[in-house]
Amino acid sequence: MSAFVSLLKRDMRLAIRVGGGALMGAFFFLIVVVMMPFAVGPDLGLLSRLGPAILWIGALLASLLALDRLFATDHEDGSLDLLMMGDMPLELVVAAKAVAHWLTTGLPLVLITPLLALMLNVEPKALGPLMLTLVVGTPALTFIGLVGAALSVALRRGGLLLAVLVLPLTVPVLIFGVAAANTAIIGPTPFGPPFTILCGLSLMSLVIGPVAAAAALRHGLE
Amino acid sequence: MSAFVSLLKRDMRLAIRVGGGALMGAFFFLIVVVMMPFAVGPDLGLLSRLGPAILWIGALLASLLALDRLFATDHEDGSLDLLMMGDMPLELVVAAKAVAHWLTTGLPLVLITPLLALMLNVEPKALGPLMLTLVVGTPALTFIGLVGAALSVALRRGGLLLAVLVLPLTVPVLIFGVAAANTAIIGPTPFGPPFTILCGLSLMSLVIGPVAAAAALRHGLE
Amino acid sequence: MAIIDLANPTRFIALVNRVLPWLIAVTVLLFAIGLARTMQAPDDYQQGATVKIMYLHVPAAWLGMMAWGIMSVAALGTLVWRHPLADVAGKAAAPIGAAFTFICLVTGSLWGRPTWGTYWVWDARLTSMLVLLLLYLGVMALYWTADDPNRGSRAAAILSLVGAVNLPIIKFSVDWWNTLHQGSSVFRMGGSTISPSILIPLLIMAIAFTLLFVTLHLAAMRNEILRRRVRTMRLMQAQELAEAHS
Amino acid sequence: MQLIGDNLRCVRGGREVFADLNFRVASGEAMVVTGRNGAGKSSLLRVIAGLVHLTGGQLSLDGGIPEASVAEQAHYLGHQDALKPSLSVAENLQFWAEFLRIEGSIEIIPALQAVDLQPLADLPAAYLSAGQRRRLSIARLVAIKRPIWLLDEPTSALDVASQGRLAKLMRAHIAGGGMIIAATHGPIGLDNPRELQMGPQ
Amino acid sequence: MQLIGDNLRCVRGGREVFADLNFRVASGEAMVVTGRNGAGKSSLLRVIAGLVHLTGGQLSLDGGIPEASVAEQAHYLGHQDALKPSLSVAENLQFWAEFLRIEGSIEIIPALQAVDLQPLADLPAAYLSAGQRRRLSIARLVAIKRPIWLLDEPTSALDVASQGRLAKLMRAHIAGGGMIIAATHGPIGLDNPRELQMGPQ
Ligand code: HEM
Ligand SMILES: Nc1ncnc2c1ncn2[C@@H]1O[C@H](COP(=O)(O)OP(=O)(O)OP(=O)(O)O)[C@@H](O)[C@H]1O
Ligand SMILES: Nc1ncnc2c1ncn2[C@@H]1O[C@H](COP(=O)(O)OP(=O)(O)OP(=O)(O)O)[C@@H](O)[C@H]1O
Ligand SMILES: [Mg+2]
Ligand SMILES: [Mg+2]
Repeated sequence: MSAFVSLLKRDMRLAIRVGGGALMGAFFFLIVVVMMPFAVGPDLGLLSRLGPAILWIGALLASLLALDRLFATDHEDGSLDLLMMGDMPLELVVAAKAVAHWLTTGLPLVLITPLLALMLNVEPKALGPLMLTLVVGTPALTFIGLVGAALSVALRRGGLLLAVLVLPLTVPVLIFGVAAANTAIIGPTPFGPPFTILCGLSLMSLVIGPVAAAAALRHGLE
Repeated sequence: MSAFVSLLKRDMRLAIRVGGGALMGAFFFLIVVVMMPFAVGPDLGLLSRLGPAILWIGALLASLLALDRLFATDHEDGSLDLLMMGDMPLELVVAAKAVAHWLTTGLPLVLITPLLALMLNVEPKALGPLMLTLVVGTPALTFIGLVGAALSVALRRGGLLLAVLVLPLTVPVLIFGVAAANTAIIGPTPFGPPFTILCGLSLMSLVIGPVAAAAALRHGLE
Repeated sequence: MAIIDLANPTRFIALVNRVLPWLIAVTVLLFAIGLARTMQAPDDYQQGATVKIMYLHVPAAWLGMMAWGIMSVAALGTLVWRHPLADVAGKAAAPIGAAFTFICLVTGSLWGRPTWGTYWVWDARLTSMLVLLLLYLGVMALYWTADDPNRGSRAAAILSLVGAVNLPIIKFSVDWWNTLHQGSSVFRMGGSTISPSILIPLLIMAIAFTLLFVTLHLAAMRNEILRRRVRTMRLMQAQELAEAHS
Repeated sequence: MQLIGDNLRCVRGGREVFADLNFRVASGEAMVVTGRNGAGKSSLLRVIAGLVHLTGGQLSLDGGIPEASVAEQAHYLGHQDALKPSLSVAENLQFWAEFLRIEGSIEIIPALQAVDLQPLADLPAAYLSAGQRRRLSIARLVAIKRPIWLLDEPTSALDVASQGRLAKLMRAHIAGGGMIIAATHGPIGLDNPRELQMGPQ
Repeated sequence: MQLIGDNLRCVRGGREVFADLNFRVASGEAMVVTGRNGAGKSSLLRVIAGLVHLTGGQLSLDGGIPEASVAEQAHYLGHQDALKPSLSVAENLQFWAEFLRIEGSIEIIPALQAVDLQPLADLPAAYLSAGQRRRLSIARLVAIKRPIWLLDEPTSALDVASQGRLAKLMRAHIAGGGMIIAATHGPIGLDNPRELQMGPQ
């Protein structure tokens, strides 16, 4: 387990030193949300209605943007070779990296949500459910993205390929995340059912993501 | 000039072999547009109203996602060293790479717009102006992103930093791009003024982008 | 001939070469019968002749989905047994499945214009079919961009399996969305609700489509095997050249 | 303990790199792999390290920890240094030591001393010269004990003094019952290693 | 033609790498730069190539094309190979030849032959071994004529035959009035080069 923790710590440290770390995720999110009114127009009613959608799309982007280098850097500098030679199962290695990624980009983004929700005129009573959906949903985005990151390393491919592979897979998470958040805002359907499904999706991706990513890396060995 | 052309050709070839090339840009765009209704909800009226915004945000993303590796790959494998040792001014080197990037991600995205506009229920008469704004605006996005790509190499930084640097700079382009497209859809203001400003912004970024990016790279020499 | 023999690519090609002409003949025959029956089938009292699109639309939808199932099974073969024929089966199925999905989308759009008044709505069923097409495109993109076919097939196999998990979610998740598209009426609890005069031609067309799929799939598999042989021969030639040279 | 390669075959990118390869290295022994560029030396080391798929033949380890794979009992020193530029020299080493350790303590300072990098311990790895990076990589072998060392051109970029230090480390490893397989184009300072000649000539 | 370094000083990452460095190389001459790891050999080559900022002193080229900078008249062979894995061997070389050429024709095939890579011309560079990559890099020097060669440990990863070929190429370059500055830790097959010893010892 100490190997898990030290990998987690290393990846978070790298994210902070190289990528500007946690703050950068929050910044990015802020910018995306601030830009939306420019694109959509400053109609407050419309914005508050689109609030959850905007926040969810921002979360999706933040998860994707940094993710494509998750394994690529380790592959290029030879670290991945050594990571595969440890006694920790590759599934755990991959999971540790995903957790570090979520902690440095997903979590800050959830924490800054109240501020952004305010800017988007989202009703205060909807804030709780909205944050809850993001807390539960963003790990799913990261862990699904994980598969794409591993595939693109295994194939030595980059660019938009990762996004093209991963985005369709995130559709259900997006549907239920936004749906659950919207029930709290627009009603009348209850919050429970879509949220339960979101939790289910998240749990599933927590399992399938690392397994599939590890398989992709292993099969990528030539 | 032949050096410019051969660099352009090389970068396009790499984009096609590594990133799946032009098709991938179009795919990505298609996916982004398809995903929006999941977030926003399937209300056709709303979607057609948001049409230009969605298309512009998609274009912004496609420009950003692949861009952060524009100089990083060349830096990491030592190519950048040699690119700086040619007799072609660095500004032109940088511009050649940007043009290649636009041709492989920006242009396909403009070409696929009619199909997507149809799906978003954008009125046919607005299609022309919308495409025009994208043709003029996407190069601006690429050339602004160029500066960020150069900075992130010069600073040896990655992750979301590039997006955080670049996104605020793209705000004016986004505003006038969407505004111009919207005049053709919602009216009543004329298309001319915002479009002229968009053209101005684009021209400015075509000049400032390469100069700033080359300066960033030169100062990045330690 | 035992299954084990079929697993040998050379035997497989021999078999395909023998079976293919017959398969084509039967497919053409079934299409002829199906189309004839379709022409005789009654027009809808509301939609008139446009309802005939259904005989293309529905089988295409079924096969578009079935092809992903085949890819998932092939993916298991690739990942678990590393079987070359499974690679080939998966790779060959992707573009065909995508094509059927695309046909479903196009015929649906064409049908939507007269019935719903628009080519496209963001309806549950339609959208999930579009996502399926995107997933197909993703898998195909993996095959295209991989320089080494083996590595490409393994990556695509993993994506097929993950996508297989995703597929039912997409299909069912959107059921509660407001829906314009009609629900299932052929395969459903408590029996079919369609009149036999429509159902029978539909089923014949479905079988014809399935045979078409099998025909195309076998042919594509054969071509893929041959293509890989050519590639291997080229590489070997280069290697021999290199060795002879030194 | 004995590492046995039996009839090994390796295919990379659709081309056969080597076939019918046999070798046997026991603890306390070193084997030097030679051959011209492209002969398959690096590929062989990566196959042993479990980083490249073995297409045919059998690779087995007699003795050693039975439930651990060969890769888990081996150190691999490849062409790439597996260093993160933004971490300091000590942090880089510390991480790999924590990650790769199976049991026993971690000895960062002595390991850095062994490659004469202790004065640079707090420098970011981005600032290291080629040879210093290589030495930091070598420090990994010292910091955590693993019986099998797989070294791919270990002397490249090292200055004369460092080559001497490496030779000393290798001799100590062998004397302690370790095993070394090294690919090289020149002498690397081992006494009477076994030799495995790959490829033609 | 003569390359003159006068009182050169270089600061990298806030630390002084070298100072008061003087040298002078004329056409038809080779200079070997030696010194222990971290002495500043690579830094010096990169300074000459215009890739690292010169903090103090003066670097000047007597003769040569007057309006071109030193960098534009020099080939730099660094630790990295500047190859794109997805381009073939020939495509990689072709690109650099087209990009770096100032005038004259491009000779891809003879250049590949000079490093014995012609049989692999159509292979993607991703499939090359370390030494083959290095040789492809060296082919660049042959394909386009530039008078100054800056070589950073040029023999690393090369097998014995390739080292011989490289030595022949270097001798031919010098005989043709070229100039070579090479950083190295061992002999690289030049006859009586000037020597520049950097750092202490
Ligand atoms: C682009 C638009 C459309 C798409 C993507 C689409 C998709 C599908 C799919 C996936 C199925 C198979 C459902 C299943 O078996 O589970 C299906 C069946 C069917 N579609 Fe569509 N459809 C479209 C437009 C239409 C239109 C406009 C109509 C007619 C009003 C229509 C009528 C039907 C009918 C009658 C079935 C058979 C349902 C059954 O009995 O199971 N579709 N379609
Ligand atoms: N990643 C790869 N993918 C496909 N083929 C490869 C790969 N790496 C090497 N090869 C091929 O495998 C063969 C052996 O390469 P390898 O790197 O093992 O050689 P080597 O003996 O280490 O050579 P060198 O002395 O140059 O380091 C070469 O013909 C090469 O083309
Ligand atoms: N990118 C860099 N940024 C900051 N400092 C650097 C950088 N690269 C090298 N240095 C420092 O400059 C000094 C000289 O490095 P250089 O690479 O020139 O040495 P070298 O003589 O080539 O050594 P080697 O024999 O190991 O290749 C070292 O002390 C190193 O720490
Ligand atoms: Mg090697
Ligand atoms: Mg050096």
